[in-house]
Amino acid sequence: MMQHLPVLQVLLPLLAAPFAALLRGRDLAWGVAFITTGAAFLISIALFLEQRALGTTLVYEMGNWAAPIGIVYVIDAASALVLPVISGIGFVATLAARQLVAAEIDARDHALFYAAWLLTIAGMLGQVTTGDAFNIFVFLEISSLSAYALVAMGSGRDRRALPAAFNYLILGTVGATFYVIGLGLLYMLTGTLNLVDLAERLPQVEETRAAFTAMAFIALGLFLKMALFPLHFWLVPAYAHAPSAVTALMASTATKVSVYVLIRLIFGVFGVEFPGLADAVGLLVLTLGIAGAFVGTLAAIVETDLKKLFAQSSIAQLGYMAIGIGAMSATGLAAAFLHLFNHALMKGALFLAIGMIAAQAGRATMGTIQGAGKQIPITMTAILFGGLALIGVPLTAGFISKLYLIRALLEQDFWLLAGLTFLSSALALAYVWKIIEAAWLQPRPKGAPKLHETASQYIPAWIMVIATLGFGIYATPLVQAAFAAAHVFIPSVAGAN
Amino acid sequence: MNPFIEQLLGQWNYYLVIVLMMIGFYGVIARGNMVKKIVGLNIFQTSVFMLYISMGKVAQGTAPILTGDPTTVYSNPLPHVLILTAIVVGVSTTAVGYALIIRIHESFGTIEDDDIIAQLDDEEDVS
Amino acid sequence: MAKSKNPKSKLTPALGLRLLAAVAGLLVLAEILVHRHAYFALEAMPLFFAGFGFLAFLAIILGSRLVAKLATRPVDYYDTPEGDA
Amino acid sequence: MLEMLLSIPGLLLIVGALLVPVLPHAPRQAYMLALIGVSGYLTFGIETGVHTTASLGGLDLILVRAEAMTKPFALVFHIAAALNVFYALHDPNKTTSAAGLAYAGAAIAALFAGDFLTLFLYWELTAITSVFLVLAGTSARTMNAAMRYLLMQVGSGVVLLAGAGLLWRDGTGLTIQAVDALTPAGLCLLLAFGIKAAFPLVNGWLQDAYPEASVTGTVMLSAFTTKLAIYMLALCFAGFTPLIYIGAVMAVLPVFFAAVENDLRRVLAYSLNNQLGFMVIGIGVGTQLALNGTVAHAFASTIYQGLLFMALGAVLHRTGTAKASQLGALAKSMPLTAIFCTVGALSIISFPLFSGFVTKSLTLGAVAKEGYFFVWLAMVFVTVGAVQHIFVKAVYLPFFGPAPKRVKAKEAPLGMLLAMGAAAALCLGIGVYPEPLYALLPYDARYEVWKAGYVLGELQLLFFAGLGFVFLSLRGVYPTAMDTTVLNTDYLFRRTLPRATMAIAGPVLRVWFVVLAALKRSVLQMLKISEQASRESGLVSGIASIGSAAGIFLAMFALMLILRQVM
Repeated sequence: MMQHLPVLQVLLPLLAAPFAALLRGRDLAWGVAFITTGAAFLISIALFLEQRALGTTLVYEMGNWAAPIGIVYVIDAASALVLPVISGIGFVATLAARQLVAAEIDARDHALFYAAWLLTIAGMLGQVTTGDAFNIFVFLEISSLSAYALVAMGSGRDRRALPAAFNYLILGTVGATFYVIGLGLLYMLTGTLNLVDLAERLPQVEETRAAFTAMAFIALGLFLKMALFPLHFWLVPAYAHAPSAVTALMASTATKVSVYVLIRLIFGVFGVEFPGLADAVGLLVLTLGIAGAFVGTLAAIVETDLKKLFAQSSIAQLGYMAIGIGAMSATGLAAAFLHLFNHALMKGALFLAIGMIAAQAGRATMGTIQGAGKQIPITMTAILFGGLALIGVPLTAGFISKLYLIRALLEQDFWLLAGLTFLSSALALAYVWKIIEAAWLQPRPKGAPKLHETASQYIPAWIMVIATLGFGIYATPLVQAAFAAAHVFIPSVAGAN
Repeated sequence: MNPFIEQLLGQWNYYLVIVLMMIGFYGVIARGNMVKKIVGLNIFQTSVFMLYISMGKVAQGTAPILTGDPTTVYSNPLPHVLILTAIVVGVSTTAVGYALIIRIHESFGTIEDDDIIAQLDDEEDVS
Repeated sequence: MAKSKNPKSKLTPALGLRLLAAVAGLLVLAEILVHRHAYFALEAMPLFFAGFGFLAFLAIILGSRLVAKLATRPVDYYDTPEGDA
Repeated sequence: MLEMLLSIPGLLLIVGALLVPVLPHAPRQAYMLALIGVSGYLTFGIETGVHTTASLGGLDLILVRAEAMTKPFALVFHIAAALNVFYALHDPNKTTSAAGLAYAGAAIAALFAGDFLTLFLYWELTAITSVFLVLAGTSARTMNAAMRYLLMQVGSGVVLLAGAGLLWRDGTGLTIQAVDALTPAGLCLLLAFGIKAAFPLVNGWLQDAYPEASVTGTVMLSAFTTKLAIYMLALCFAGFTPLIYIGAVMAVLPVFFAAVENDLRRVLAYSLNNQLGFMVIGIGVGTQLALNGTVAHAFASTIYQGLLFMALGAVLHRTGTAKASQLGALAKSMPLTAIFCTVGALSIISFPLFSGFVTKSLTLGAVAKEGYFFVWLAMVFVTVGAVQHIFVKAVYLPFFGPAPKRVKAKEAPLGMLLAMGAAAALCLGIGVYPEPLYALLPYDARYEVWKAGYVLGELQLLFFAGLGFVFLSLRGVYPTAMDTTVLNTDYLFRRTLPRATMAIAGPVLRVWFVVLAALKRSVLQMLKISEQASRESGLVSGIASIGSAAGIFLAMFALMLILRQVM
C-alpha cells in the first residue's frame, strides 16, 4: 500500500468530495472532510519522510504506463516539502471550518460546501504531485472552479461575494487558458508533455522565438493565478467577501500552489540557462515583486477591513516569493520555498483567528476589534503573533524566510533590492501596530457587541501560531528541506548551499 | 508568390487562432455586460481548441476515432484528447459563470458592471 | 596674634594699641640685626615684607570693593526661574 | 576574592561601604574606623612599582602601581577619611557615611591606578559617590547644585576617557606617565584633571556645590577630589610651564572673591581654590623641590583646610547659619572650636611653627630659586589675602568680632571636637617637627625653612597685614559683610550657555515646526487619496477593475516579448 501513497494523496479527497455532497445530515459532511484531510495530511508527511529517507525522487506511474506516454506522479524534494503545507493547512482549516461554516453558511449548503472544499484541496494536491504538464492544467481548473464556487458561497452573508467570484472566474480562466496556450506551443516544439521529458527535449529548440513565447504564456498565466503584483486585482475582493473558512484555506494555499507550479516549470522545465529567462523574466519578476511588496503593504496600512488588510499583505508577501524566484539562484529559490512554507503558516494563523471574529461579528473591521484585546485576548494574541511573523520579527518563521531572502539578494549583489525588501517588511510594522493599538490600547466602544472566544475557536489559529514560532525557533530541518528542494532545480555547486 | 503570402497560406490556422483570441479578449475587456464577458471568454477558449486541433492534423489523416480498418491514417490523437478535457473545463467554467450571473441578477437586479459598482459605492457611502 | 576686644579682659583698647605698636617696633628693630638671603633685588630692600604686607592688605580691600560693585547680585539671583541650568 | 579585595588598595573601603547602611549607629562607626585602619596598614606597606595587572579585551590594565608620590597622598587620604568618621559621629545619616567611605575608597584606589582606563573607572566612581554627599544638603538649592556638580564631574570623566582613547589610538599605550600636553590626547587629559583641580573658567562647581552640601558632606568633599586631580597633574604634567601661570591666576583671583563672599563655607571654597593654585604652580615649575613642595602642601592643606571646614561646619551645625553678616562673638559659647579654628587659620597663612609654614615655603623657595619674580610676588600677595579672608574674616570676626545680633550657640558635639582637635594637633605637629613628612616626600630636595631672615620676613609680612586690618577698622573703612550672591565662573554654565543655545535653537525650532506641519498635511492628503482608491470601486481592491486587469494582463504579455527582443 505504501507505494500507492502518491496517487492516494490526490485520489482520497477527490473521491471523498462527491461522497460528502450526498451526506445531508448535521456535520456528517464535515466529518468526511475532516477524516479525508487528516488522512491526506498523514500521507503527505509519510511521503515527506520517505522521500527524505531515500533522498531520491519517488515516481508513481499511473496504470504502470512508462513516463513519456503515461502520466506519472513525482514526489521529489520540492513536492515533498509543499505537500504537507497544503494538506496541513487543509486539515487545520477543516478543523476550524465546523464553527465558521455553521455560522456563515446555512445548513442546506453544508454538504455541497464540503464537496467543493475537498475538490479544491484535491486539485491543489494534484497540481503539486503530478509530473505531467497538461495534468497540472486539469487539476488547476479543478481547484479553481471549486474555489469560484466556494467564494460565491459567501453571498449568504455578503452579496459582494458574487461579483467578486465572477471576476475571479473570468481572470482565473484567462490565466489558465494562457497556460494551456503556452503548453500547446511547447507540445508542438517537443512533442511531449511530461515535465522531465520536456526538460530534456527543450534545449534543442530553446533558441526559437516560439519557445520563448511558450514560456511567456505559461509564466504569465501563472503570474495571474499567483496574484503577482499588477495581476492581483481579483485576490482582495475574492478573499474579503468569501466565507471566513474559505479565506483561511485559500489565502494559505491557492496562490502558493501556483508559485510552486511556476518554479516547477520555469526552473524544472525551462531551466535557468534558458535564453532570455534570466534577464527578461527574472528582471521583470524582481521589479514586480518588490513593487508588489510596497503596494501591498501600503494598501494594507490604509485598509480598515481586516480580511482586506491581510489580503493586501498577502500580495506583499507573494512579492517576496517572486523576488526569491527572480534572484535565479539556489539560495533565492530556497528562500522562495521557505517563504512559501512560512507564509502559509502565518496567513493560516491570521485568517483563522480573524475568521473566528468575523463569524461572530459579521465583518471583522478595525471597529469590531477595537478594545477587543481584553475580551478575546487569546485570539488577539494569535493575530499579534501572526502580524509579528509577517514583519519578520526574530524567533518567528517570518524572520527565517526574510533572512534567507535578503541573503540570496546579497549573494547576487542586489544591494538596493535587499534594502527595499527590508524597508517594506519594516513598513509592515505600521499595519500590525495599527491592529495592536486598536485592540489593546483603545477602549472598547460603548455599544459594541461583546466578543467571546471558546477553546474550539482559537485552537486552530494557535496550532498555526505554534507552528510559526516552532519553525521560527528551530528552523534548521525546514531550511535543509528548502535547500534540498532548491537543489532539485538548481543543482548545488560543490560547497555553496 | 512572395514569402509573406506563402507563409500566410502555410499557417493560416494559427492566424485564425490569433484573430479569434483577440476577438474573445476584446469581449472580456471592453464589454460591461457580464454575459458578454462569458461569451468573450468562450470565444477565447475556442481559439485555443483550434490551436491544438490544427497542430495535430496529419495530411489526409482522419479524426482519431478507430474505424476498425488498420490502414486508415489518423491525425495525432493526443491534441484531440487534451482538447476533449479542455472542452469539459470550458463548459463547466461557463456553467459556473452563468450560475453566478443569475445569482448576481437576483441580488443586484442588474448584470452590468458599472451599475453593480454604483450600487456598491452607494452602499459603502451609507455604511 | 589675637587682638582681643573683649571688655572683660584686662586689655583695654588703648592698652591693646600700645602693645601692637611695641611688637611692630620690635620687628622693625630685628630687621637691622638679621641678615636675610634674598633672591630678588626688591626683596633685599629693608622692611620690604612689612611694607608689602600692609600695602597688599589695602590693595585686597580695594580690589574687593571693585568685585563687590561689578560681580555681586541679589542673594536670590540664581533662584529666579530664568532657567537655572 | 578576599585576596583580590585586600591586594587592591581602596577596594576594601568601597566594598565595605556597602555594609555600612546595614549596621546600627555605634557599631557602624567602629566598623568604618576598623576598615580605614586595615586599609591604611595595607596601603602603607606597598612599595613603588607595578603589582597587579589584568587584561580586558586585549588591553592590559595595571590595577595597582605605586609611584614615589603615591604614599603621602594615600596616607593623607586615610587620615582625612578617619577624621571624617569622627567628625560625623553625631550625624545619623547612613547614606552620607556610606557614600563618604566609598568616596574615600575610590579616591585611594585611583591613586594606585596604573593606567588611564582603571583610573577612569575610579574617577567616575568618585564623581558618583560624592554626588550623594552634595545631595545630603538641606537647602532648597541642593538638588540643582548636585546636578550641576554631577555634570561637571562626569564631564571631566568623559574627557578623560576621550584622552585615553586618543592615547590608545596613537599607540602610546594607556599606562599613566608624563604626557606631552600639546597633543590632542594631552589637552584632553589636561582639561579632565583641570576641571577637578578647579582651573580658571571651570572652577565654578567647587564654589557652587561644596557650600550646598551637608555639614559633614562638605568636609568629606574638600579632601579627595581636588587633591586626586593635583596628584594626576603632578604625575602627567610636571614641568609644563604654562601651568605656573594658570596656577598663579587660580591663586590670585579667588582672593578678591573671597573678600566679598558672605557665606563663610563659600569663602573657604575660594580659599581651597587658591591653595590648589599654589600646588599647580609647584607642578608647573616642575623641579624636584617644587614637586616636593606641591606634595607637602597638598598633605598639609588637606588637613588644615579640612580643619577650617570642620570648624565652620560646627558653627553652621550649632547656629544654623554660616553667613559672616550674621555671626559674631562665638568664642564665648564655642571656645574649643574657636581655638582649633585659629590653629587652622594660622596654618593656612603659613605662620611659623604651623604646618603651612613648612610646606608652602618649599614651593615658594622653588619658585624663587627658578627666578619667577612675578609668580613669587603673587604667592606672597595671596598669603596676605589668606590673612584677610581666613584669619580676619573667617576666624577673628565670627569668633572674636562684635555680634550683629544675639546668636545662640553651644559648643560643638564631642565627635567634631575630637576630629578638630586631632587635625589641629597634626597641623601643629607638622609645623614644629616636619621631618617625618619630609621623609615621605618623593625627592630628597630640601629647603632650609628655619633661617632667621626668612622667619622674620614672614612675621613682618603677617603682622603688618594684621596692622592693615587694624588701621582700616579704626578708620571705620573696613567693609562690613553684605548678604549678596557673588558671581563666579559657573555663571558661564548657568546663564551664558543657556542664553546662547536658545538664541541659536530658537529659529531652528521654528523652521522645524513649519516643516513638520507641512509633512503632516501631505501625509494626510496621501491617506485620503489611498482611502478613495481602496473603496469597492477603487482600483486597489475594488471589483470594478476587471476590464483594466485584463488589459494590464495583455500589456504584461507584450512587455515580456519586447523585453526578450531588447535584452
